[in-house]
Amino acid sequence: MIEFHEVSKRYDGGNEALAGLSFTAERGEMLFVTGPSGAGKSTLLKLLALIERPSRGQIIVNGRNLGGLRRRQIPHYRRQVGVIFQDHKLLLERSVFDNVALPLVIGGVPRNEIPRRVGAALELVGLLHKERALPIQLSTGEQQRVGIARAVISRPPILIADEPTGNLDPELSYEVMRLFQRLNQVGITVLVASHDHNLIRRLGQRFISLRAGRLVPPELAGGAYAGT
Amino acid sequence: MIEFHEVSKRYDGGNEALAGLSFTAERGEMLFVTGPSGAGKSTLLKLLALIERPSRGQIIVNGRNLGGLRRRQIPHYRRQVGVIFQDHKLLLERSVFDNVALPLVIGGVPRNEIPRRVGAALELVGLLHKERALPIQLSTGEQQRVGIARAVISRPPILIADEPTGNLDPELSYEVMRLFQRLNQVGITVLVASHDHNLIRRLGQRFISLRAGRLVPPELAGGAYAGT
Amino acid sequence: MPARDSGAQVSRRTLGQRFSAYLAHHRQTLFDGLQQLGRQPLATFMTVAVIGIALALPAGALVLVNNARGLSAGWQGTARISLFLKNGLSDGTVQQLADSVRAHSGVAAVQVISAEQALVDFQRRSGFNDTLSLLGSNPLPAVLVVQPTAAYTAPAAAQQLAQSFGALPQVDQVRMDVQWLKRLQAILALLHRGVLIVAVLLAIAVVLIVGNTIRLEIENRRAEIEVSKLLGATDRFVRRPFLYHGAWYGLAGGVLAWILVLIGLALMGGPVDQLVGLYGSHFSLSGLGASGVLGLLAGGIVLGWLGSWLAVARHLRAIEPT
Amino acid sequence: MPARDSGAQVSRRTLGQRFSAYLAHHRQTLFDGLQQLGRQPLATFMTVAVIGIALALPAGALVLVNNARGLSAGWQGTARISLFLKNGLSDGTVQQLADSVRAHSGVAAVQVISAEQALVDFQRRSGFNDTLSLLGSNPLPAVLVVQPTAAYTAPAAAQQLAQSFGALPQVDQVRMDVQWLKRLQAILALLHRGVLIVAVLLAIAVVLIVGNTIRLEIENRRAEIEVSKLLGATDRFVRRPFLYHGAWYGLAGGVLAWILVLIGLALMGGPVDQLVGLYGSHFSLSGLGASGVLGLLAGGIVLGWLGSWLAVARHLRAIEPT
Ligand SMILES: Nc1ncnc2c1ncn2[C@@H]1O[C@H](COP(=O)(O)OP(=O)(O)OP(=O)(O)O)[C@@H](O)[C@H]1O
Ligand SMILES: Nc1ncnc2c1ncn2[C@@H]1O[C@H](COP(=O)(O)OP(=O)(O)OP(=O)(O)O)[C@@H](O)[C@H]1O
Ligand SMILES: [Mg+2]
Ligand SMILES: [Mg+2]
Repeated sequence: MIEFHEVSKRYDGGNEALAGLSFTAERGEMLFVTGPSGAGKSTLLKLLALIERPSRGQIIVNGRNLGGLRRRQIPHYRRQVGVIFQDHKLLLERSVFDNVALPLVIGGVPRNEIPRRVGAALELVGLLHKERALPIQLSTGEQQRVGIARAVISRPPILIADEPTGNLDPELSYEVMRLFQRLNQVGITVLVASHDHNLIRRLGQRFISLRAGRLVPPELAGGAYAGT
Repeated sequence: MIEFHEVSKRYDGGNEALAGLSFTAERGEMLFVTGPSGAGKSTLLKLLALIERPSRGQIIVNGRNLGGLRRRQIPHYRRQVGVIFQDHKLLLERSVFDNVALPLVIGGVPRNEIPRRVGAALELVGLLHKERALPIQLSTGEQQRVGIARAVISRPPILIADEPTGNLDPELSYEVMRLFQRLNQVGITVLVASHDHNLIRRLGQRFISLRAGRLVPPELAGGAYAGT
Repeated sequence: MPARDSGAQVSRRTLGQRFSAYLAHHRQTLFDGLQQLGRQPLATFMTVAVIGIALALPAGALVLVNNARGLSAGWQGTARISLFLKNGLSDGTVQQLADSVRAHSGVAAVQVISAEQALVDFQRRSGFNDTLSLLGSNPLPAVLVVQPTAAYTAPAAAQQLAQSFGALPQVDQVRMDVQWLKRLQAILALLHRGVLIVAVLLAIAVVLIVGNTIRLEIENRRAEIEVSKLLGATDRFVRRPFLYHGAWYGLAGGVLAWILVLIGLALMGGPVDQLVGLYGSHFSLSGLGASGVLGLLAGGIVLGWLGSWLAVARHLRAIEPT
Repeated sequence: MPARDSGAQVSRRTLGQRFSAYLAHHRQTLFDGLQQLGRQPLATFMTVAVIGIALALPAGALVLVNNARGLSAGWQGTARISLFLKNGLSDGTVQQLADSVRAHSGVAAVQVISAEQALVDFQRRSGFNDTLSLLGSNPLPAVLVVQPTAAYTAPAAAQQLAQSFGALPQVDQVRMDVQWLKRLQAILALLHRGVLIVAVLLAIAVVLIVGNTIRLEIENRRAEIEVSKLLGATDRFVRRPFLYHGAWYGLAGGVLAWILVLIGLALMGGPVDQLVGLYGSHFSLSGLGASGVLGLLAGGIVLGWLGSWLAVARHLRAIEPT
């Protein structure tokens, strides 16, 4: 479903955030990406969401080379990928309801269908009672969960999440990860960047580990975790 | 140094974020605040930074009742409290250097002193090489560390940090906490909100635990952590 | 991802359903724009006021120029041609001549001043009562005062008309009062030039103001645009609310401009009446008229829409997260 | 926290050090403002252009009104008073009378038209050559053409002057050409009223435009204001950059307005020359003058500063995180 072939990303500033990265995530797989701060996890996800373009290498999603997409095709591609951003990216002047409904509005879903689906998505993250609140009236963890509801509401075939539990307590983090597992079980391909080694170990999912933009061999990565 | 007496905070929306909270942090103490998402941790710190006012109860900082501060006195009070925000609150159009220097500029520190002190603060968080970068050119963890450098640069007698390691990997988190411990050892009173029970346990610091705006007795809180 | 149950959701919808959702979004955006203006009444008023003022000035200037045209048409009376006839013509011959002059296509009216009447006038105006009564005969000739039609009021045309009458055998001398006409036309040319400069400046100003407002609004809503694009919104989807917003601004500015022009006309009424009174002509200021009002409102909407378009086009790409 | 080593840092600094840091911040803010304008040249130009246009129009109108005053002073020649003297006065008596009239404080100049000259004029103008030569004696009187000083040009004052001359024993009749003067003054009153309306509207517009721009800028820099306040910045510290910013906008707008007025004057030159030529007076358009330019620039700065102040005052509290 997702293939990275020797992908490098050098930012204008001169940083090589990714250096010749190759990996594959199968259709319907759930894959974690770990690594220290600045390792390139967010960069990897940004390339997938077409927020950035690779400097070198190729990214194939669902058999399609992202480098070959024309500008006009990008919106449609993006609707196929649900993204949970590390900084939430909620609209501060819109209610929780409106934020979660946005992908449906953009996708042209009939209006009468929207409330039911938004309700279901908020239910999933336990925030149905905050439907009318504005994002600033929420705690950071609640904001993060609204972001999760928004990413899953249009049931995209691919879900990518950048540190979705950074502001959640361990119990809630576990629940959110279980939610991702359930979505994964109905066939959605899930890619999650996370620092939470304990949690990843507990879930028993496959993970890849980055350091300074390169893949760390699993043996070494595993060793590093044992120490924390 | 910091005393909460029966402090309640009810937001306009109708949420009671804090409900009759009382606790004390001694001068020179380092205290953690834990609790699940939405428990009221950020609200507690916001009351201390005078970002919000309590609905009921009194907050005494360094022998001074915050309720008695007049509008004109607030800026001076704020300069005595270094705050690390959960959402960084960096200025996106200013370089890392300018962001970290801001408290010094506001405090009227002579210009020729500024570069040396900014350098020292960035060194502390390992980001001296990113001095010229803009915040968006940093990874989230790097942004969080810039926020830490900004909070400590003016050497305030009180330091409060809201989830300062939410986006950091375990190793870096530990280093940051060790930095707080060092600052604490030179006499700064430190208050940290965090979910990271493992880390808190490892550091062996005192902590209080919130749930729905109330203090959880230490025995119960300890039990809850054991399960994760 | 054709066969997958969850992903095909969006594209599986029928065309009809999608089109009605599209229309619903249009409708909602239209009224959202209005609501948004209402949410910050002071800020909205400030922007609308600036646009209104900028629209009112060229509209007002247009009204004034139109009125000045009407006024100068009312002043045609000044462009008289006086035909001094030869001495000693009988009253009948004079009347006959007057009729033939009146038949000329360039002539609107002819007034006959007989020799006797001329003498009385001259005595009254010069005060030479005694002197002239010493004269045995009336030394003054009869005069035909010719009023050219509108088409012959311009100095050149009037001159030509005068020449043709000067060639008549009964006519001794021709005099024409073109001085005042030249002055008036010079003043009007001056005003016209001034109004043109002002109108050009203000048309630029309107586009700039709307563009500027929308530009800053885009900056303000940068996050919204960015997030929408990240969630797969097309450029058109993102652009739509701004265009409606600009159009609303323009419409509101147009309405305000209309009101300002009405107030301005009311204030100008006094001095105009005074001026017109001096010329004894029948004239009252005319307003924008129905087509003018419609034009003003439509112009406001179009300029607002245009300003938004320019601002959005320039900034949509800049915000592009890619 | 008086005794603590780390916290007392800020307050322990000497007053002199703090003051020089304060001045340095002022200086830096001033040039930061300029730099910021330079960083977004197009956006800055749009705002400056709008302010410039809004300032140029009242400034240009002022120049025109001033020129109109000068022009109408040049047209004083039209406000002549003709004194028709009694018949049979000797040339010496006429000259004596002319001297005494000339001595009046309200009189700028006196032209003597002797009876002989009057006859020649009359013959030339009326074409009654033959008729008048039949008369044995000259029936026409000598005329004194009196040019009042500027102070006596107004219709009422000129009328009064005419009456006092009419009382002289040698004067038979007094005639005054006030019609044209009344017309001119009515036109000027009209223009004046129009210019006033425009000027008031545009002064409002300038404050609104600057206020609006700064308001939107504040919205844009909301995060910066909020963060600064959270880090202990005083209101004055936060306000300062906006005030400098507004002042820079105003100054730049003033400079642009100056240029626009110069261009406008150049464009108006042609029609004005034509108009002036018709009256045979010596007159050329005068510009803003040094004090006018200074006033325009200072006005721009003050209005820009004022607009910023209003916008900042209104919004600083709203952004207050408390
Ligand atoms: N400005 C606000 N207006 C209304 N309700 C608010 C506001 N800020 C917070 N709340 C509510 O108060 C409660 C406590 O919020 P707070 O931010 O203190 O939680 P927290 O412990 O920091 O959670 P997290 O770990 O998710 O950051 C939440 O239920 C939240 O929805
Ligand atoms: N827009 C940018 N311009 C320049 N450099 C960038 C940009 N974005 C990221 N970087 C740099 O690229 C490197 C990788 O960043 P990235 O955000 O991918 O890290 P990350 O693994 O997500 O870290 P974290 O866990 O802290 O979020 C960092 O060194 C960062 O400074
Ligand atoms: Mg990241
Ligand atoms: Mg919080």
